[in-house]
Amino acid sequence: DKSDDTLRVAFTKELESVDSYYNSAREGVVLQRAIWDGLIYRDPVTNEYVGNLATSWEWIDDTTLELKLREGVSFHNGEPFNADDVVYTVNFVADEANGAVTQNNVNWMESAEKIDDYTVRIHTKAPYPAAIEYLSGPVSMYPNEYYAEVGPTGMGTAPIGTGPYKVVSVDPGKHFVLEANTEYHDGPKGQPEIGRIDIRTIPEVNTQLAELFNGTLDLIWQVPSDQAERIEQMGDFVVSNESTMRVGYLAMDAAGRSGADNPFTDLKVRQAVNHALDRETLVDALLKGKSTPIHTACFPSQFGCAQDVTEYEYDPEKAKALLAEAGYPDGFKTEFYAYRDREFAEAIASYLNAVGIETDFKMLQYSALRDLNMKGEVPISFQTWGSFSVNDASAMVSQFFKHGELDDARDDEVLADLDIADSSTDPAVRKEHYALALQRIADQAYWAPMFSYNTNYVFTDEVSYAPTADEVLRFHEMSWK
Amino acid sequence: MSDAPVLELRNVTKTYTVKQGMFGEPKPLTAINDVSLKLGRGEVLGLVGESGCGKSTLAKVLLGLEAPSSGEVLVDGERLDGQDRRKLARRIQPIFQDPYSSLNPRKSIADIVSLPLRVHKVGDAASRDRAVREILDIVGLPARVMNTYPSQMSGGQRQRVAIARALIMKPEIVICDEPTSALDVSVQSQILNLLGDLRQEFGLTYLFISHNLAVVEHLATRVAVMYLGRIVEEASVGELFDTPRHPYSVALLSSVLTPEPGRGVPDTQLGAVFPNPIDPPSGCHFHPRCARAMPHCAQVAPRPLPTPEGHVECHLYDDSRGRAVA
Amino acid sequence: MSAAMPRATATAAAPRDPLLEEITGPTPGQMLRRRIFGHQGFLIGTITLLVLLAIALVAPLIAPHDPYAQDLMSRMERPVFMGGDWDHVLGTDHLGRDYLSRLIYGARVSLLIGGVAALISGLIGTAMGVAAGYFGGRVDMVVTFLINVRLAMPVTLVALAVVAVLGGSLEVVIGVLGLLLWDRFAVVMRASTLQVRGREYVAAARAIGCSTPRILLTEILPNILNALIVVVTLEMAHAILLEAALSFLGLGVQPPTPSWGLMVSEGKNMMLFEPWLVLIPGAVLFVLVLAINLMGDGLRDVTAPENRS
Amino acid sequence: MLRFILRRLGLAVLVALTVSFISFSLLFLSGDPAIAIAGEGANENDIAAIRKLYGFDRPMLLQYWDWLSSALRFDFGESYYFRLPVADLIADRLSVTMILGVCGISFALLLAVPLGVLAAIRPNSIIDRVALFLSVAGQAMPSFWFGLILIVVFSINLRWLPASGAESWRHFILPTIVLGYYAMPAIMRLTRAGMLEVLSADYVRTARAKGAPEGLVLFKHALRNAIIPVVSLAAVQMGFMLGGSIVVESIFALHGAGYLAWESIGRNDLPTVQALILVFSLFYIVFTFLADVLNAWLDPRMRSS
Amino acid sequence: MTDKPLLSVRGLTIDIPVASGTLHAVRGIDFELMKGETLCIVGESGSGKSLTSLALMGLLGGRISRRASRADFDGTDLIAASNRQMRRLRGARMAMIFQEPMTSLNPAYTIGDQLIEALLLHKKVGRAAARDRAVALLEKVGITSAASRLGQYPHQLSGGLRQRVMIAMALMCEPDLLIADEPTTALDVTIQAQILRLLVDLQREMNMAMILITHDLGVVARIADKVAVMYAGELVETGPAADIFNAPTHPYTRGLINCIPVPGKTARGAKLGTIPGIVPSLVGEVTGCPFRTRCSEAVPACRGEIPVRTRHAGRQRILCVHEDGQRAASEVPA
Ligand SMILES: Nc1ncnc2c1ncn2[C@@H]1O[C@H](COP(=O)(O)OP(=O)(O)OP(=O)(O)O)[C@@H](O)[C@H]1O
Ligand SMILES: Nc1ncnc2c1ncn2[C@@H]1O[C@H](COP(=O)(O)OP(=O)(O)OP(=O)(O)O)[C@@H](O)[C@H]1O
Ligand SMILES: [Mg+2]
Ligand SMILES: [Mg+2]
Ligand code: NI
Repeated sequence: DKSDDTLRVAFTKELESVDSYYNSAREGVVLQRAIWDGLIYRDPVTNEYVGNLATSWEWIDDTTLELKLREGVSFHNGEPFNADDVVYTVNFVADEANGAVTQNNVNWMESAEKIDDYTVRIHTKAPYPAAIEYLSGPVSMYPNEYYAEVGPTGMGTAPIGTGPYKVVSVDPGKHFVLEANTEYHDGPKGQPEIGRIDIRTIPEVNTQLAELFNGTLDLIWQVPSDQAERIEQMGDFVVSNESTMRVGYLAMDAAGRSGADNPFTDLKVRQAVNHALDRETLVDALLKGKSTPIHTACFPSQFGCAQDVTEYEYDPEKAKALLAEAGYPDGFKTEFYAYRDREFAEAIASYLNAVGIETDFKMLQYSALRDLNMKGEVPISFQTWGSFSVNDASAMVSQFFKHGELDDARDDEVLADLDIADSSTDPAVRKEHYALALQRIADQAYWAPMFSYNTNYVFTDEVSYAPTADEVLRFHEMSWK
Repeated sequence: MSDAPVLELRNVTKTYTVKQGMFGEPKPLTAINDVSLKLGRGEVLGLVGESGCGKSTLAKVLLGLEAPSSGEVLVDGERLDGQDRRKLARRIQPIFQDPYSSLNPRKSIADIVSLPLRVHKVGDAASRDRAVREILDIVGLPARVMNTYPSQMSGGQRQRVAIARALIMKPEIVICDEPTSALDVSVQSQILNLLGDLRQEFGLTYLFISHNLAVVEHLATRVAVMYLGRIVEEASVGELFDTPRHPYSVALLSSVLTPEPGRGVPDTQLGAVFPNPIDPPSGCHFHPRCARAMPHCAQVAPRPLPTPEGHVECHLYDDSRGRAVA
Repeated sequence: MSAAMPRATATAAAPRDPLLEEITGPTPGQMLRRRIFGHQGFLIGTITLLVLLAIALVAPLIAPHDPYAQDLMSRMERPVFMGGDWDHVLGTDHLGRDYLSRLIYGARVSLLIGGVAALISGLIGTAMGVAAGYFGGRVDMVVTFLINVRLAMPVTLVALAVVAVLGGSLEVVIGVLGLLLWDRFAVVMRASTLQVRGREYVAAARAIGCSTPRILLTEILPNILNALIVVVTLEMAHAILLEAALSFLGLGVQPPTPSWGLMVSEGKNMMLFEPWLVLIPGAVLFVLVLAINLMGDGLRDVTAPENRS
Repeated sequence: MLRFILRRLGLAVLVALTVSFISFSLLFLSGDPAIAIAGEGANENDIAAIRKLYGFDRPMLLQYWDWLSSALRFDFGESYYFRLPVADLIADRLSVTMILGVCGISFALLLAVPLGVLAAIRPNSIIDRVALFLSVAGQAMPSFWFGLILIVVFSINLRWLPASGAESWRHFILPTIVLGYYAMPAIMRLTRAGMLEVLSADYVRTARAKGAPEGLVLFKHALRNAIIPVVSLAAVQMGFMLGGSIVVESIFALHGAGYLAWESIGRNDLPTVQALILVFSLFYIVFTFLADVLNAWLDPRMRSS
Repeated sequence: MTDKPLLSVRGLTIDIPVASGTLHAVRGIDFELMKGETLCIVGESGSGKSLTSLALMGLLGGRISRRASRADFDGTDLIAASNRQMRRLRGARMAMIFQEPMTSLNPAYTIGDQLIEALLLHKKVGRAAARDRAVALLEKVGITSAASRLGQYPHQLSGGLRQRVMIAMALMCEPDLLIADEPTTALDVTIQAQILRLLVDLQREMNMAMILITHDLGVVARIADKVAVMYAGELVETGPAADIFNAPTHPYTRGLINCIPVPGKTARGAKLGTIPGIVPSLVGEVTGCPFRTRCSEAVPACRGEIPVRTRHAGRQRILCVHEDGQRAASEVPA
């Protein structure tokens, strides 16, 4: 409440570890932005990069980035911030043996090197144009002495950073209390305004709502669209909807990994699946808000995510006809897997059933589904991908179409284009080849991309906050009205 | 009674393992202790003794329901355990104490009585039906009870059904384990009369277990008195009732309350301590309660001594004590 | 009071002496019937259960809609008594499917799961319990140990874990429940068998020369049957509730199968705004389990009056 | 007595071992734990590395043996998810579950025992019928549904009680009711049946024949005997309750061991799930053991032999 | 016998509501008892003996109703007495022992507790005094090392000992009337004799009146002053023991006595007398003589009102249509 200068927030998911390199959750990103700082900062509205813990940076060559560090910054425990911290942090997390869970975020870095107390160089393994984006996102700076002493486990229970909020207490997975860092440096994030942030994990949406109504919560997010709609109608709370980068799609086993006789090896079947889905209705009736129908294997705002690819309009008759052409006039039966958003999956399954694809629905845990996926035992599944909020097509399409264990298309043409696009430093070249790859993916209907997700933020009218499109709560941008 | 015994026990011992309470360790309980017994054809052997002395256990051993821990049971001179249980079943049949639990409540009387025939595959359905009617008639039940269930009958009627079931295979030996103790006197006499009649009619041999000495005297030809797993005295009924030898037999006899007004309650001269069968007294098991106990009774177990028509186990009659057998 | 008194009649036929009546009481069957019709709870439970069973059997005939037909444009329409229209009497769910039809089909799922799970566990438990009770000794020791192990396993947790591993589906749920819920069968059957084994008619059957299987089948089993039936009802209710709980936690039967637990789970998100989404399937579940329990309780009273006060 | 305790303990250990082995092998069938550890977005190399690191490529018996030998030292390994020692994690969560369990069983006893006694004193009376109805309803009420209804009524409509969390005693009221109500029917029935049996027992008649007033008869002579099986049932129920609080904890967002178990299953956090199954069965085992001892203490027939 | 009776009962009736109607379990029985006298009630199982005794003690369950035109215990109306009054009588002035010594003692308390409680409920004495009395009484009922037995639990005693404890407990307050409901049926014959002897001795010593309920005619013959023969809820014959055994009059009494073999008197193997048939159901209206269905002397008149006949100067009473319990040759059997 405003009265005791404490913002009470609910998380839905139990956060495994506060150490930002050792969790892969949204909640972790939220805390990371509050507790730590990156070297660079991307303005969430303008998408401009500005310095944060670094004041300036420069590519010395294709694989070396030199950064000048901000002086006079200190960590919450008083440890001063300097080049040693950067070097230690980068070298620690980039070392695969240390087991950072979000390897994608860090494994492009080879090492860091101290030039002087306030100058460092970061060496990448290969030319890596997205480096700036990562440095302004998931790569945050840790205090070297403290981290060396307590390691990830200690950092997870008693985190120390330079960020706008200090951690008062951590009850792993359950309860986190933050306090405004009164000595926060004058960085681009600005000074924190709310004195105390009290975060509890409440898995039940209903309970969250009940507490919101009771006044024991001030802000909840990731509220399902139906509820958000009703709360908005009530009029007592601010409901704010923002799109996210998460894209929902159907992955189909075009390569026949789950059996060569698998119907989805047939282009016509895959096209039929694409025609069977009423993306507009799904978005309008289920997802609502700022979600949009998606036709590409990436999120539209991402760099290189060409939008002028083949689109499959909703046409169940055509779908049936295509199935008949493919030799399934009466449809067929298939296992259909999903790991989240059961109601969406159910609705999708229903569309498939309507054209004759009888689904044997299997809802699995993420890890179980991924296990099956890697073994190539999944004929068709409802998947989503959030690209770690990285605004680059490589964060999505390249994750899935480069013949990795999760690649069910195994298309060499696509692979070739993506290789070029991923490693080129020329934006034009990248754009062109991403477009080629995406076009081929759409033509071959390897996936059936469906929609983008959105997030609802609901808070009391005491709170002033403008949510951003990247699905991150920024406490430092919040204030009391 | 001079012919070879139909049924003979030779040094039969039956030991159970029992646990006392929750914390108790399992301990051996000797329910029958080295018992030898003969049952001649046409005899009625009455077996009397205190509750828990092993009478029912003895009956179960005879019926082959419990295997003796040691010793052997002979039927017509043949060892019992070597025989086919089913063959044995044709010769020995039981009548139990509780007419309420000895009939399966889920079966009709006809089913219950004809079960032995069906088990032994005797005759066809029609002949079985006839046999059932016949035997029901013999035990004094109207044929209409055939389709009724045990719950519809009185105790006496049920006991008649049990007798019918026991007799339908025409066995030689019937083991009656307190067949009347659950019945009222007015019914008891009916059953006793019936048992007496049947014995005449079929030439049956009975082992008749009872608490009630008056009943035993009435029905039995020989009597065995049991105490804590041992037969302490065995004699013909006349001898036992006229000249009981063992102090326990004496006490038993004197405890019989006959309906003779004015005679008061006799003094049995027995102690009130009932011995624990798990931990029986040393020497003669009876010595703690015996009015005539001698010092060595607590040390030495008495041995069986022959009497004119049986035997007795008591130091009072042991030659070594200089006492002549009457 | 005097209506039953015999009146001296002038007719030649000797009047029947009232004291002579009832020499043979009612047959067990008559007694059972008398007790059944005198037991309200049992009647209510049984009739409700039969009605639900009938509904489940003829679901395709009476369901007004296809329970799987989704209409995203008419989601969460309210039931008639809350101002909805008669097309969807009980409204529609979050995917616009007819709630009533789903409830009707859901009865199938619940009854199937309850029935089959109880059957499986009944077979396992009865076999174990009867063997332990009848043979005693080693067999009893082993069975008792297994019962102990089984009781020590937290059912919900283990069921959840197994379903999570194997993936939720009707077969898996039935199998898991069937393999987990045998404990009460074993315990009760063991106790009943022990009790019956000590009866003299069993000794009599053995003395007659019956074989062990015959004794088990014709002497023991019929006499422990009523206890068995009671446990069957209890475990059926238990299985139905567990399935609902598993489905509620998202690890039970998978959509679009209309399970009541799943319906509660799916309706739960909108509980604050459309409570009927939760109340209706929950209430139906409650009624079904209540009916089964009433029937079970009644059965206990009806078949074993001696255990009653 | 000592012998009994030792034998009983031996049995308990054997049961615990068997349960742990069964649960271990069950979970071994599950998906690759390495993926769970790696989390969403990990690539194949990460997963392979993790598999090696944790030794998932070794034979199952070997893994069980390792797990068991460290479990004996209260070391249940590290949670794949939280990367904290499982023992700490469970110790941390257990308090909530224990509070809930104690409250639940107390609620059940406070409701069930008086009701059972009253019902037994006046069989077929209104009280008896009400008690019977409450117990039949309790058995039939899906606890998740009951919990949701309580939240709607007491937290949302009436706003009397908080819907979730474990901050104060008020947070425990609704979960206690749900959990306790679930255990109530069995206890009530047993109390009622026990009281009925005892009230018709000969020794109660003896007490009456002595001229003892009704209160003394009921509470000194009858209840004392009827309560013996209830006490052990309550202990057993408590054991079940701790293991069965999953649903309640997840509805009321109580971060107890039950909720941890559910979440851990979802996260494929094997060490935690295994340890929890073991802990819950140990609870059951300990409680039944206590029940036996308590029984023996309450019942002189068992105390001495 | 000039003083007024200690207990006097007229027309005691007990009705029990059962599923199929009302069970007229006891129907208008009369008897009386002087101080120091022993009355034995004998009869078949189910004839209502226990109900009668419980009715006197006021221990019938709530559903069972009792009526009597007179039920006077030393000036107190047992039917009209309040609960409090009855409580003060029970245990103090009228005590009872039951058939099952195994279950009649509370397993949860030591026998000392239970003995002492019996005294403390009625007498204002200290625990120590009560304890002393308990020890004294235990010794009196023939229990050795009585003091150490006080700390024992019932299950540690054998049946005979428990019944002795029950007797001691009943005698704690020196009652005027002791009701013993089949006190020896569950015991072995030898112990039965011991217990009965003990009861008779104590009764003499304390000058108690005693009602002993049994179905064993042997017991009755040995200790009764007065006998009441009960059949199907009625006292069909009452009178002094000697008369009843020497000259049984009612057909049922005669039949009963003929049923039992008497060692030395009944010829071995000879036929015993029998009473065919079974006890009638007492549910619903019962009229006429309940024994008529089993009676060899029955005549049509047995269905009507049965007169009470007195013999031996009013000391013996029978309920029978026949003056002397026997059908006259001229009468036709029913
Ligand atoms: N199955 C058994 N297991 C253990 N002990 C047993 C078993 N059957 C009998 N006993 C014990 O063996 C002893 C003899 O028992 P049995 O039933 O033969 O006595 P009984 O003379 O028939 O007694 P009653 O007159 O009471 O019928 C008793 O102490 C009894 O407790
Ligand atoms: N509480 C009761 N409810 C129903 N019927 C009862 C009840 N108590 C006794 N009866 C019936 O009343 C009749 C007389 O019972 P009572 O106990 O007085 O018989 P009894 O003569 O003492 O028999 P027994 O020798 O078996 O003790 C019996 O038919 C019995 O079934
Ligand atoms: Mg016996
Ligand atoms: Mg009686
Ligand atoms: Ni009437």
